[in-house]
Amino acid sequence: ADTIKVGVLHSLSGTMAISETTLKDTVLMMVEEQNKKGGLLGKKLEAVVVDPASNWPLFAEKARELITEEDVDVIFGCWTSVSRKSVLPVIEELNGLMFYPVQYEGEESSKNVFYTGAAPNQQAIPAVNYLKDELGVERWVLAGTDYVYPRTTNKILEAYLKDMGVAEEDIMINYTPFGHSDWQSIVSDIAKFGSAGKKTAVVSTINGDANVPFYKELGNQGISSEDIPVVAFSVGEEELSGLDTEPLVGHLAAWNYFQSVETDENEEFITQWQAFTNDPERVTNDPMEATYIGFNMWANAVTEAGTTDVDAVEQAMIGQETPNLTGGIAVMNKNHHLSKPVLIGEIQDDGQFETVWETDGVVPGDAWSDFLPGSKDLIADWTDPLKCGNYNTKTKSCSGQNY
Amino acid sequence: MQGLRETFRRDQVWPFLAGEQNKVDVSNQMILYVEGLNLSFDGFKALNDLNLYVKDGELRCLIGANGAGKTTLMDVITGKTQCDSGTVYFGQTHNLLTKDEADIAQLGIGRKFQKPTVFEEQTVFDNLELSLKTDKRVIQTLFARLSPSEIDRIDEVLAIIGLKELRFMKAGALSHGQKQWLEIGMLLVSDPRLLLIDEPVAGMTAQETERTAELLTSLAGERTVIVVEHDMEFVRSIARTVTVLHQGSVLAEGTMDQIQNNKDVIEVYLGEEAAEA
Amino acid sequence: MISINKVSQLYGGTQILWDLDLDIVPGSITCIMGRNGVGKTTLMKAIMGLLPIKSGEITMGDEALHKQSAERRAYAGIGYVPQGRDIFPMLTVEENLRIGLPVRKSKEIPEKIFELFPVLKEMLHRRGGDLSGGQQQQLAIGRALVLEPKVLILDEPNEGIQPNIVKQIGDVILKLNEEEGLTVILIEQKLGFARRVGKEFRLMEKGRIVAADKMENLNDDLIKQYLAV
Amino acid sequence: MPVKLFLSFCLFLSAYITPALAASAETDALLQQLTQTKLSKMPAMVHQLEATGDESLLPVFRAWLAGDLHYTRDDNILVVEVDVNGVDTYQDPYTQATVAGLTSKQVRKIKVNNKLRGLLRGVIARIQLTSSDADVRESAVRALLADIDDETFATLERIYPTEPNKDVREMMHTALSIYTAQDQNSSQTVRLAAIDVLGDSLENDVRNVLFSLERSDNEVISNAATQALVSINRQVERYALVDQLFFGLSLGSVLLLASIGLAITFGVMGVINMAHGEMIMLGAYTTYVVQLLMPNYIDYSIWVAIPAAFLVSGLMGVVIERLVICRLHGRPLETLLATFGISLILQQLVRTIFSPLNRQVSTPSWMSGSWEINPVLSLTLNRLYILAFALLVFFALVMILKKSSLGLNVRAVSQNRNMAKAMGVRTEWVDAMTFGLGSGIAGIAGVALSQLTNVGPNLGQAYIIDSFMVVVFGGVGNLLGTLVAAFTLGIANKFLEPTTGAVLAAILVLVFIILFIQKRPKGLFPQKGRAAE
Amino acid sequence: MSKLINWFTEGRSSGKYTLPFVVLLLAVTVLASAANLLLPQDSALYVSTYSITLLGKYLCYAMLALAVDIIWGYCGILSLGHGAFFALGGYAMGMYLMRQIGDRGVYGHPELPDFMVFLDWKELPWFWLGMDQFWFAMIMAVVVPGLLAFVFGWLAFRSRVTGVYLSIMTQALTYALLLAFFRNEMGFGGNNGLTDFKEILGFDLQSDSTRVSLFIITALILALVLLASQRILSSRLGKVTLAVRDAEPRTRFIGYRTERYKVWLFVYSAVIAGVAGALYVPQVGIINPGEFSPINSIEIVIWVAVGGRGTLIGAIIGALLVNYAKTRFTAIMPDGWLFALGALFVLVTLFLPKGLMGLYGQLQSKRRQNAEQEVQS
Ligand SMILES: Nc1ncnc2c1ncn2[C@@H]1O[C@H](COP(=O)(O)OP(=O)(O)OP(=O)(O)O)[C@@H](O)[C@H]1O
Ligand SMILES: Nc1ncnc2c1ncn2[C@@H]1O[C@H](COP(=O)(O)OP(=O)(O)OP(=O)(O)O)[C@@H](O)[C@H]1O
Ligand SMILES: NC(N)=O
Ligand SMILES: [Mg+2]
Ligand SMILES: [Mg+2]
Repeated sequence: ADTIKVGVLHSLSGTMAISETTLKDTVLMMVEEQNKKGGLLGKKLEAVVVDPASNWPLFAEKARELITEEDVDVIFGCWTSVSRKSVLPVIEELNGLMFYPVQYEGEESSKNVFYTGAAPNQQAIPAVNYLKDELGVERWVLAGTDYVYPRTTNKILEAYLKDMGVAEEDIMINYTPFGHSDWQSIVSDIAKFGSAGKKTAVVSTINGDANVPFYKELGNQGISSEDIPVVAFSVGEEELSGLDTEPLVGHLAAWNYFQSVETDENEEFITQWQAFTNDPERVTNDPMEATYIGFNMWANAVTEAGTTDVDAVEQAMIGQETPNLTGGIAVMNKNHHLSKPVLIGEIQDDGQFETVWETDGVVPGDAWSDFLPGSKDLIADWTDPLKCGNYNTKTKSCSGQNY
Repeated sequence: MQGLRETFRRDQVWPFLAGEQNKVDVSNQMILYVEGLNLSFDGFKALNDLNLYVKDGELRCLIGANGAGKTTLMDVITGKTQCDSGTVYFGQTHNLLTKDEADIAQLGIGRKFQKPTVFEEQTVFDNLELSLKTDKRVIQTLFARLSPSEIDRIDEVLAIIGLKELRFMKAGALSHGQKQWLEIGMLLVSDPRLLLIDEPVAGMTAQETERTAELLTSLAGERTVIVVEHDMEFVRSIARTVTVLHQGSVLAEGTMDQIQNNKDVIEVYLGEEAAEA
Repeated sequence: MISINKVSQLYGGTQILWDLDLDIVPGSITCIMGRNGVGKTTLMKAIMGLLPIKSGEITMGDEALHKQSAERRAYAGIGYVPQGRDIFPMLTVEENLRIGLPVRKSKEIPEKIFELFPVLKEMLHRRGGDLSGGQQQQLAIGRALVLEPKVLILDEPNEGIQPNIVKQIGDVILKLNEEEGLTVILIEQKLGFARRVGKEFRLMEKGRIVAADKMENLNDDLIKQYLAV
Repeated sequence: MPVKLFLSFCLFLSAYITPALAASAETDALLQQLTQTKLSKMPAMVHQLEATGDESLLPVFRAWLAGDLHYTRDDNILVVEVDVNGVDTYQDPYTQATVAGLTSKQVRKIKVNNKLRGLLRGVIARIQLTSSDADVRESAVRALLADIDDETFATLERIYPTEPNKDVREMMHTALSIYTAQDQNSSQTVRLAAIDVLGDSLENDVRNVLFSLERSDNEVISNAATQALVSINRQVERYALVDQLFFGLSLGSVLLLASIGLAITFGVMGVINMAHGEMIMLGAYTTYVVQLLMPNYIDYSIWVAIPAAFLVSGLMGVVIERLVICRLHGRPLETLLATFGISLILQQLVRTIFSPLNRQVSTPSWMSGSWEINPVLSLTLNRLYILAFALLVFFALVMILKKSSLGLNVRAVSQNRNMAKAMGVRTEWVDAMTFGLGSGIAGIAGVALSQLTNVGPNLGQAYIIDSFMVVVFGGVGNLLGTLVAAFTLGIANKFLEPTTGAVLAAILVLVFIILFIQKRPKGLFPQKGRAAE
Repeated sequence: MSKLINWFTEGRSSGKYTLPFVVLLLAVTVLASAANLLLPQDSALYVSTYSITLLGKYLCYAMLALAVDIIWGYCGILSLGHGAFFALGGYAMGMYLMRQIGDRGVYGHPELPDFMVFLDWKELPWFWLGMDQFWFAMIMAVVVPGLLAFVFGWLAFRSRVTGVYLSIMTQALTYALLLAFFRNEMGFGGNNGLTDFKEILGFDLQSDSTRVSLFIITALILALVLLASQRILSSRLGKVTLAVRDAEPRTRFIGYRTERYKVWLFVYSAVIAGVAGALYVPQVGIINPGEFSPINSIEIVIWVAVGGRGTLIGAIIGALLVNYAKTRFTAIMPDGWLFALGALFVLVTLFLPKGLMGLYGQLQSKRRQNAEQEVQS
């Protein structure tokens, strides 16, 4: 082929379009930029966009279409874990290559996927540490949308908190359906839970659409960030842009990136983005940075490998380093997860986050949580001699590979 | 009255031993008992302590002012409407009030509606086939086949109702009068024991009315027929016993002559002129 | 009053009316007769504008009716009592009567209607659909009269009506015709009634008018030829 | 370097500020330091400032708390950011005089985080204890309840006897009791008396104190605290029930708003209107656009948005009716297919025009916050307004359908189109108006929903199922049924939720509806009569 | 048995296009399969495995559409919840496939599926027992949807819930199931559902031959279901069905227990949907609660309407066409395909009131008319 094809597998319609469309545009922008720089290996990049329409089986079908019909060399795609799970067997069967740019629950490491979003230890654990150490939180509400990412994250957090000596009755866990919009009772329950004389915080793994009504209700019931701070893992600049943030000032989020971080790279990225979307108000967010890092690493790896061949690129990926937008260097580890800094920010009235805390250096992403009984003993290492995504250090065995 | 009731006792010693039987017990020569029927709609009394007894094989005409409750009575008999109180027995043993429409139909009570209702999307022939007296359970219907005798029967009825040429026409495309005929045909083909016929000749020409009269008269004897009609000429031509309903109860009963000279009936129903005619 | 000129009409593929011509004498009562299914109702619907015609003209005075919508025809002065009554079943009797009021720009139901049909007053607040067939028929006529029409179309108005009311309806028709000069088109199967009320007759067969004359000239030959089965 | 800066600061001050308002030199130095301090060191600074400063620092503290306190990049001068007609301008914190020529690029923000906010609130409250406004004093005391140190106690004790306002006095009494109850040095009887006082208060902080007292070693105190808590909890529970009822009514009002439009287009006209949700969505987007057009009048934007949304959705309804629905008379099931297609098109349309992202709709200030009946029972204002609004819309609609000829005509048309025509009813006009009315009302619902939830392309999808459920549960064609159904489902849901959780509550409500329909196959308020069979 | 075959062959005349259609369907299936397995990849006529899998999926949808058409088109029961039966069948198959993974999951647990391991389940819930047996799982794939349809139908039809009330209740049913299956506590993998299947009956799910086999099996079952349904609907039972659709009360008055007819037809239809679901899952590789979404069920109804309600072939063609359009549109015009699909639905309703099959009928009758005119002139 005379071009290198980049598949883009993000929902442009349906419930997830709200989040994923941005990532499609990000990839298109990166492709354009790369082509301005002369492409890769002397070839132009060509983006192939499809719409899996927030329909999970369709993700698998479209992944197959991209790889077998369109012969793409790499795919940037997926947001929800279920879409990734749906695509995974296809990618592994056809030996494709995919970059997944969203924070997720971990418990996975595939040879054919690079995870550039945060694993729980790069988001949830530091956030809890911050609340405990800096704000003196003793009582915890783990509120999430009822699906696997919040479930797993909360399992990890629960184990972690209990390890730290938090009593059972000081942890409240609450799950709501997707798109839950009536938060009156839950917010009022949280308020009640928080009026027991101990500093209380909410750790929110509430998913996209349900957030706006959740925060609106928080604001209306007058729960301020000083009373009960909420730290969220799925609320970024983009979600805030759909909200009047005035009443929410001071609530928190933990990410690896905030638009407000002042670095030259970030400034350039924001300018580029706003020019690309032709919208001077357009915000950036963490999954975009993850896409950015993933794309740059891939470009470097291809250059290094001198080919787009998946196996070669996959090996070249490991150890790749690219600058983060927030400063410092991201590194791709042997487990296909990144080492990245963790930032905690407070919501400001202009819809941005202000960094109030960050890790000293980078934190390596952990594919298998140390706080889940099933995965304590698992590690992922895609270099020789192990070459396994879930190596059990106890039984010294590797299972679940699809090839 | 008490004695009468005693005569009409229809209790059995062990009713459940009798099992499911569709035989109509007419040992008292009565096929339909309607007693003390009451029914009101939002306070309006449509049926008011109505009593009606119909002999087996009789042809009974039911007349009465518009709104007297004739159609409603048929609704109660056929299970379409639940009454407030009263009893309706078919023969000695079948309490119709505890049965639903399908049961009642399978017992052999057929009905023609005041407003002709046929299966508009199906052909005239299919309409008749569906009405055949057959086993109407699901599986049996699935494997049912038209026997030659059934086909003959349908042809026969088609001839009677004059729709032979139109047998493969969709019933919805028939004119009002043709639908009336088709509905009569559906009744005939189902071979019922008791026919309830609501205004059969509405919209028919004089000659057609005559033919209908002949048809109904020929049916009586073997079957029991209850006809509701406002066309006095028609009623006169077929009637033996006439029952007049008024405001939900029986106003008068007797031969046509008696009825025609009944003052009350003339006042509320016939009008002076019709009575003279 | 109304003249119909070479009207043809089809249902799907089958032609029902064949180049039909018909003149309605103003101020008269014209009785249209014919066997079941010859197209009487179809013709009335065509006049009312409820069925599109394929070709031909329908005029009333110098208005070309066939170019107008059904509701305009109601405003033009045609009242319609359909076969099968077509009461609005979930509206009360009063509401059924009120529907037509805007046509005459009035606010109240004319008292005359209750004089003609006292039952309607009794049943004023019952649902139209709950009435007995005969009561509905009276309502249908009353409803059409609310329009104070110039031409009243009655499609088998006596179907299912008790004898004294049939007579009464006949009287009403005659009275309206005589006192207010109402033109009436009446479809009727019962010869007796037709003879008593009708002034003109038209016989239909297979979608055409095959005989037209004054009612007194309706003889047994014609009846045998066109009405007997 | 700092000296130079300090000098320039003084120069700045002397140029702009009248000496009377100028803070002391010590304070100025501290404030200067502020621009250089790390977030973690700031709490100490706040205490120092409070100690040295006085009332004149109030505006600085306030601006800081609000995140509006900035300093110039070039010369570290403190300024306050104010929004003047949508433009950020910078003012001197003391005089409110505008500092000309500063843009947001030239200033840096003085950071503030949750911890600082808490501290600042305390400081402000202490300063405000002597405010002339009784409400301000009361909330100042309330703000201090959480941590009453010796100094605060002393101040309160000093001003308590002279406090003229009864409510403020009561609040102060509570505050003093909190201190006394915890005071190890007081005698047991004094402490018990204080606990007794606390037993009457519903303040959250009071409960916190009692909780901690409950855990104290002193058994008498501990028992007294438990008793006080019991009596407080009894009250709290009673109010919780009221709260729950309100939640239910509120959810009901949302359901009602979302479904009234459908009660017309579907219930009365019989159109299975899958695009109903998108009509709601259009209303919500209209609110957004209205707010875009009048950014400085957000408080009034709703009054413009309501008629605008009615018109936009209503007109869209008319267009849809004229172009599509009118050709489907007598084929009600096919309206499902066509309107589903329309809903896809409308969704994609707003995605294309407004982007797939949620849009921000602000809440007018008069709708924000809550009506605090007491510390444990407060009803959020926006929901209160929406509840009232829903009822208003409902009764307005009922009046329209009852009093105007439209109501009668549309029912006639839906029951027998041809006969209605023959009676002179302009059926096409009636159809268009009715569909427009139903859609317009959906649009109005969108305005209300924009205050509660996402304004995005999926807004409509989120409500369509519920809307159908409500209309059907209430009985198709019966507006009152829709009302009752909406509130029944809302309340049922909210009373289930605390015991079962949100997901199971939703499932149980659905199962309840399914079983209910077995009992009443035509909904809560079935159409009656012969024709309904 | 021979009686049954007799009965089967008897009704052939009534659906005169059914047999040719079945022949066509099977011919295409055989040719496509052969082209995939026998031709080299670079041949012009080679049919990719992607296409085969896609076709297999379409055929499952077609079967589902057929199921809806049987009750909606012929019996007038508009089910807005048929996706539920489809999904239940799919879950039964999914559970079987999940159990087949055995200890090859990422955690290497011999019994528990991965999602149970990391959510800390200790043992297999009772309703997973036996699902490792293919025959048992397949029985469940028809029994569970059938039973649900029976209970629901029995309740609803007995109480004479009809029209929109019934439709919305079916919607409530699938919606409730959607919410329930989303719950992780239910033990069906929550939102993620079941995925990462490895093999079916020992055959590798990723191999071409397995995929082709699944495709062929789907086509065969579809053909069988079509023939059986055609036969049922052309029997007298079919006539009763139509009668129920057009005038249910009248049907009761001539002695048919219409609710029983409706229940059994509903169950029959649900079973077909369940079978379709069971065939669907191994071909697409995932089953999750999204399949219960009410919007999915509405879409099925729309396939039927596009193809032509009340014609079995129409339902099949509608499902194939709409899904093909979706596949193409989402790739060709990812940003605007909803416009195209939405417009397609609107235009079909407006201009093809009887769907595509109606169009065919119209053309036929026009041709006949033209011929007649020629004869006359
Ligand atoms: N479902 C119902 N709801 C309310 N009223 C009803 C209902 N059914 C019947 N009625 C009333 O009961 C009375 C009797 O009606 P019915 O139809 O039995 O009269 P009928 O004797 O058949 O009259 P006709 O000769 O005009 O057909 C009428 O006044 C009618 O309004
Ligand atoms: N909707 C329709 N589709 C097709 N054909 C129809 C339709 N309605 C009526 N017809 C046919 O048109 C012819 C005329 O019907 P029409 O109703 O006008 O008859 P009619 O003269 O009023 O008869 P009747 O005295 O029975 O009322 C009939 O043969 C009928 O079969
Ligand atoms: N991986 C997530 N956020 O679903
Ligand atoms: Mg009657
Ligand atoms: Mg007629």
